[in-house]
Amino acid sequence: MTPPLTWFLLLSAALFSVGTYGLLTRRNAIAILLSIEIMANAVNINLVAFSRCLGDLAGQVFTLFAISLTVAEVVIGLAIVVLLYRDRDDVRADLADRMRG
Amino acid sequence: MIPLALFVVLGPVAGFLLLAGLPVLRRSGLAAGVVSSAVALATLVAAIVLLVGVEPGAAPVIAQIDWLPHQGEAFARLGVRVDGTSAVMGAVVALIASAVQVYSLGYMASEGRPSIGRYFAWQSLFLFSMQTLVFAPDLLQAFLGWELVGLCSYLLIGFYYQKPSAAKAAVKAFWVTKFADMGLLTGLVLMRWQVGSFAWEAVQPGWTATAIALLVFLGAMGKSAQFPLHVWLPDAMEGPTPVSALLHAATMVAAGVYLVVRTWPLFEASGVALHVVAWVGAITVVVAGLTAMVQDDIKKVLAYSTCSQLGYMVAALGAGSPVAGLFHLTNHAFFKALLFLAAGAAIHAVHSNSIWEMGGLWRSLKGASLLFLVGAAALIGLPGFSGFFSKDFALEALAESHLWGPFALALGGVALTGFYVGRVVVVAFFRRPAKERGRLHTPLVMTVPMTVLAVLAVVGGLLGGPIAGWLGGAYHFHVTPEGLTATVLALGGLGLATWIYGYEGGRRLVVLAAPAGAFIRSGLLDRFYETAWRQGLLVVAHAAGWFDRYVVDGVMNLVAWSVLEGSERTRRIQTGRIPDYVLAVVVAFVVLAAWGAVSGMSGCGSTP
Amino acid sequence: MTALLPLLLPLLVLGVILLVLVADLLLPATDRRAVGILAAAGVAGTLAASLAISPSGEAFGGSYVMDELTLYLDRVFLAAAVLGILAAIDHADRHFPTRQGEYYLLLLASLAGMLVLAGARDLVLLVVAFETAGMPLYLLAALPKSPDGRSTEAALKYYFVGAASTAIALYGLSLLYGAAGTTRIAALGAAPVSPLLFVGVMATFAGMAFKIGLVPFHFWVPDTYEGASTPFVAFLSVAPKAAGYAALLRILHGGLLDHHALWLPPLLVLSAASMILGNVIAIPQGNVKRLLAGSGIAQVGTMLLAFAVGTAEGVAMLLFYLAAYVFTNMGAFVVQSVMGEHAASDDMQAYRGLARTAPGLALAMLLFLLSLAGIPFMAGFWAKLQVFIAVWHAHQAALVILAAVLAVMALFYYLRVARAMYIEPPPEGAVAPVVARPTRVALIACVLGTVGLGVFPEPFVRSALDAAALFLGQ
Amino acid sequence: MNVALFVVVAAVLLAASISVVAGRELVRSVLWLAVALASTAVLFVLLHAEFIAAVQILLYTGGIITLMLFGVMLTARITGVRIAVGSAGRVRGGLVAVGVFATLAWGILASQGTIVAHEPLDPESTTRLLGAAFLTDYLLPMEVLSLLLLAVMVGAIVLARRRDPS
Repeated sequence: MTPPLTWFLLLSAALFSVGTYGLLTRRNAIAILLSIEIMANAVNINLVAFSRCLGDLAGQVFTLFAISLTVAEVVIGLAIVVLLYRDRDDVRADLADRMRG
Repeated sequence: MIPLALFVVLGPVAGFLLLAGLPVLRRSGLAAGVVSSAVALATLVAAIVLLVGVEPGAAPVIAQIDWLPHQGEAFARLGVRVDGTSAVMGAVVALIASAVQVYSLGYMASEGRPSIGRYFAWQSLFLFSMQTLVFAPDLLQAFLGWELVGLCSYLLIGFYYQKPSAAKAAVKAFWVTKFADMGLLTGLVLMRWQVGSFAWEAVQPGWTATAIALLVFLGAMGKSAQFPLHVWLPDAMEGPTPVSALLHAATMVAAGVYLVVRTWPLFEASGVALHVVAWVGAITVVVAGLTAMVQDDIKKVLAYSTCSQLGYMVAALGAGSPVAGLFHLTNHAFFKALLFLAAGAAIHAVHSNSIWEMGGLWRSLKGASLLFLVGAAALIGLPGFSGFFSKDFALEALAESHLWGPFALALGGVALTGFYVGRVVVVAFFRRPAKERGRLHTPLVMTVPMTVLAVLAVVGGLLGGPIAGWLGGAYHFHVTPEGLTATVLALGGLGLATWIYGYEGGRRLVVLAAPAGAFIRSGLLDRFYETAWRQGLLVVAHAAGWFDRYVVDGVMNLVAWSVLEGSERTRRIQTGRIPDYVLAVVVAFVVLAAWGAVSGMSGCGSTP
Repeated sequence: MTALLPLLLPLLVLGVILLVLVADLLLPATDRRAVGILAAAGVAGTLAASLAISPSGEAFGGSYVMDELTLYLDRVFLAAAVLGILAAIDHADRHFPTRQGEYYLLLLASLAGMLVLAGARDLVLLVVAFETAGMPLYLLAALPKSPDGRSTEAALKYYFVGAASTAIALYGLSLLYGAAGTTRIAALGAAPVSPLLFVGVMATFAGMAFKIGLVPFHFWVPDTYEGASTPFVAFLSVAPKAAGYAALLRILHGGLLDHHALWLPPLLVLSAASMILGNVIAIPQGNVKRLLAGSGIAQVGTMLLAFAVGTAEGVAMLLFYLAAYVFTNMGAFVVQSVMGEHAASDDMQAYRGLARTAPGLALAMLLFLLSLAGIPFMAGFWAKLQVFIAVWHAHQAALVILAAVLAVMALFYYLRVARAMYIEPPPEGAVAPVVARPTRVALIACVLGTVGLGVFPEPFVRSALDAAALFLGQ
Repeated sequence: MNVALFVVVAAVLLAASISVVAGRELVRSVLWLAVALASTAVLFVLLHAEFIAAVQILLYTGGIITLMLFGVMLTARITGVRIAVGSAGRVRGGLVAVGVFATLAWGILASQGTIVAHEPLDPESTTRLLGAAFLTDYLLPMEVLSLLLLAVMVGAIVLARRRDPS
């Protein structure tokens, strides 16, 4: 028998929190992207688990769209990071603080 | 009747658009002034014809179009409303504006040509805005006009933008009046919400009437420079003198009084609001009067005097007599505009605002001095002059409604008025001048409008009956004890000033102080007065001035400073670092999610 | 074909995209200014079409609907896009002549996403459209590259706040789906109330609020506005905010209005925070773009007030506010793009004496500032006043008073710019800035819109009221 | 049996994810992400979403990891393979992350039982139904997504291109 829905949801919540931890502590821009991937992955687990429990196809469709959107987002992120690297030979996101106040 | 009213309102905006849209005309300088003045004079004729055509006691004639839909009925309308009140005010505004514009043709002649064009464009815009306010069929349109005159005031005060003080004064005027306007706006919203209408007559008894009336009055306090929101008016004197005459003496500052007159049903429904109005007016009379006593700048004296006189109008309203308020408003418009214009002629001639640098103008600038004296006599309220009648009427109203506190303050204000006017007259016009100067000249284009105003300042008292008729009230002049007391007090103040300041200068006005003079010469009272003056009144006056500058002004500045300082500090949380920005997002997410969990728990399991 | 009629506007924009791509291929690399003009003309044509058509109902099994609300919002997006493209033409031609085609492609793709988003009634469609509207903007922030690298920093900040928010929004949407058992928004309200449902609602809101620039999701706003190219910021400061509100309207009002009492309090708090902090950010700024950023945060806070009260009147006034905001705020940024280009700096000092050197430009800016400040006869006045009244009707008097007080504070910084233009003298040898023809057209359109909505608000208010009433079925 | 499998996969997934966010070396973090994504695919199989699992492996694990490694290489001097990544504010981040988990877990546990389980989909027909859904009900988001992907591709290429040819 498949484990209950709640287990999946709790696992997903845990992964989401792990992702936020990386999001908040990482300094390298690519490492931040990786953390965001962990968060996005948590979303997919939620969706597929719900889809299974509800016997509803929409969750799986949603998952596919969510995956595509995340990929597109990563592509953009990497393009901007490459641009940043060219500017200052460094991809530490927290160094980009020329504008503030 | 409606076409005439529309012309009075829209004529000036045509003038403004002409000047704004035709750079050639605007840059031509005086030609722009002539166009603008001609339009103003045309609207004056129309306004007078309109006024004469209004039957006393007739129902208002209203023409308006829907402006903004709002779930069924129109939310806002635009149009004109012709009745006694608006016709009187409209005529007064058109008259003063015409006089000031014609006068400006001479006064501003030495400015650069584009400046002149700009000046007259703003003048036309102001006239339009003011008439929009005056003929407004409801409170909302009045508010639009109200905001527009505020904008014109800002632009005209800052006219000499090269002067930092002028720029600062313009900003300050905007700030203080804006603050008050927010009260008015809140009142508007409250009115719409509770009463469901912006109509002038709209009223709903109970706490709503009081709340709305007080909020409307807060707006009026700002515009009509009532204590403690009067601080902007003296600074506003940085603008050109004709502007001071028009906006900051005769018309715009009177808009607050007019607004209260218009929303009269609201105030009538609330005894509390009337009491507040009476007290604020009376306190302003005294505070501003005291402050005026120690000013050296002739325009500042007149500015504080304006506050003080507006206080009389407001107090009269508080005493339940809109007729007295509007009557004094009309007379004050005449004589205070005259005083400013005459003072302008003096400033123009001696190139200084300080009364101590003037002196002896009576000899060197005969015409303007004579006109100033006429205005001064009306301001003091010498018997026979216009101010005498309307001020007495206001005092009478206070006495009749048994508001003895405000009455006493207002009566004291009469003496203060006599004093500060006497001081200016003696020092600036009769004292021996610091340096000899030859005969100075005032151009005819400046003299004629002043003469017209002077005639009105003398005979303005005759307008009491007609104005009362148009407003549906009654006015008959009769001698009263309070009138006599006021006259004696005014003469006393005048005499004291003459005696103190006229010592080595000419004693030409000493005859006016004769009753006091007899005592004074006895020698015994000499020292008493000297001491009382030094120790008492002057200290109080200086204290009032100090209070004004450091406490009232200071509180305003402190507020501004703390806002600036606070925002400088807050700025630092914008660190520029991405991790901090993301942290804010995540923390907000957690808090919102926690709210969601808690609120979802409350109805868990239920289906709506 | 009639099945696609509700999608006419996005399809027209798709056509414009194709035209732009073809033109970009055919034109020589040295002169591609025509691409921008073509794009502007195409979007203007679509805008004209949007004014001619009437709502045509559902498509794709009800997941998309072209109703009065969609049409109203689409017009707002199209107007913003026309102005945004017009304002960018000269800048693009000057700074990145060979990449103009890509610039407009990205902007139009974002526009197409917004047009679909306005009518999305399914969570999947909504999130895809939301991201399609949003993602090209990250690229647009970085594309017109500034030599000092500020544009990259601007894009980086926007991107990371956006990517984190997207993850949160998707998480929220997944919970909404699970709690409701369907992706149809209309069915959300019928779902059993559970903590999961409301965690989902709040997470979705938190994930989408960054697009609007609400406190505390606003931190990227001043930095990105400062660093990105000004004509793009003009678009960014208006259209995505309208898009964010469109998405939230569809979800919260379209699906969860029955639970209004549960989501009202946090929104009111965020609204107050936005109004306060936005003003506080703007007050000390010497940089006009940062000042306008602060002002924008305060303005969206006021809009959130109208959004939060959950009445048809509130929604209508939010819609009207958005329309007024397009002309007013874009106008201010377009003027700033001219001034920034002219002075090579975004400092307020550049405005000194502008009333003398370029009276027309100064007057336009004055009108925009007055409208932002909510002075009568300007579009912004009606917007503010009507929002206040709507909120008052919804018994949130305290917030109306707070908003009114803050509106007075806001005058302070708007007038600082006005003072620089009208009261301070111009520096020695100052010359009038050059305003390119497309920019001029955009400015005139903004002035007409700002004054037009201020003097004749009636038709706009009426259609906003209709759209809101039909949307909420009241 | 399935429960045991779930526990194992969940443990691997969690451990891999923690390694991604806490590791000190960027390339290793990327590889740990691959492990995390692949174990998620196993989870999907457990949930009878085979098609999603396939996509997860192909598009996500393959695509994302390639992209990421590519990004790492592009932005690092490729002298040494070890690229150290720093973390800062670990206490702050940890507290917030715990807060996130506590809130979400609380919401999830409090909602137990509100979601009514239905008859699961027939695993055999799921893939076919998915394909049909994309061509009918979800055609519009599909088309919008393709526009987005086009825009992103063009935009990313323009951005990453070294220099303006002019």
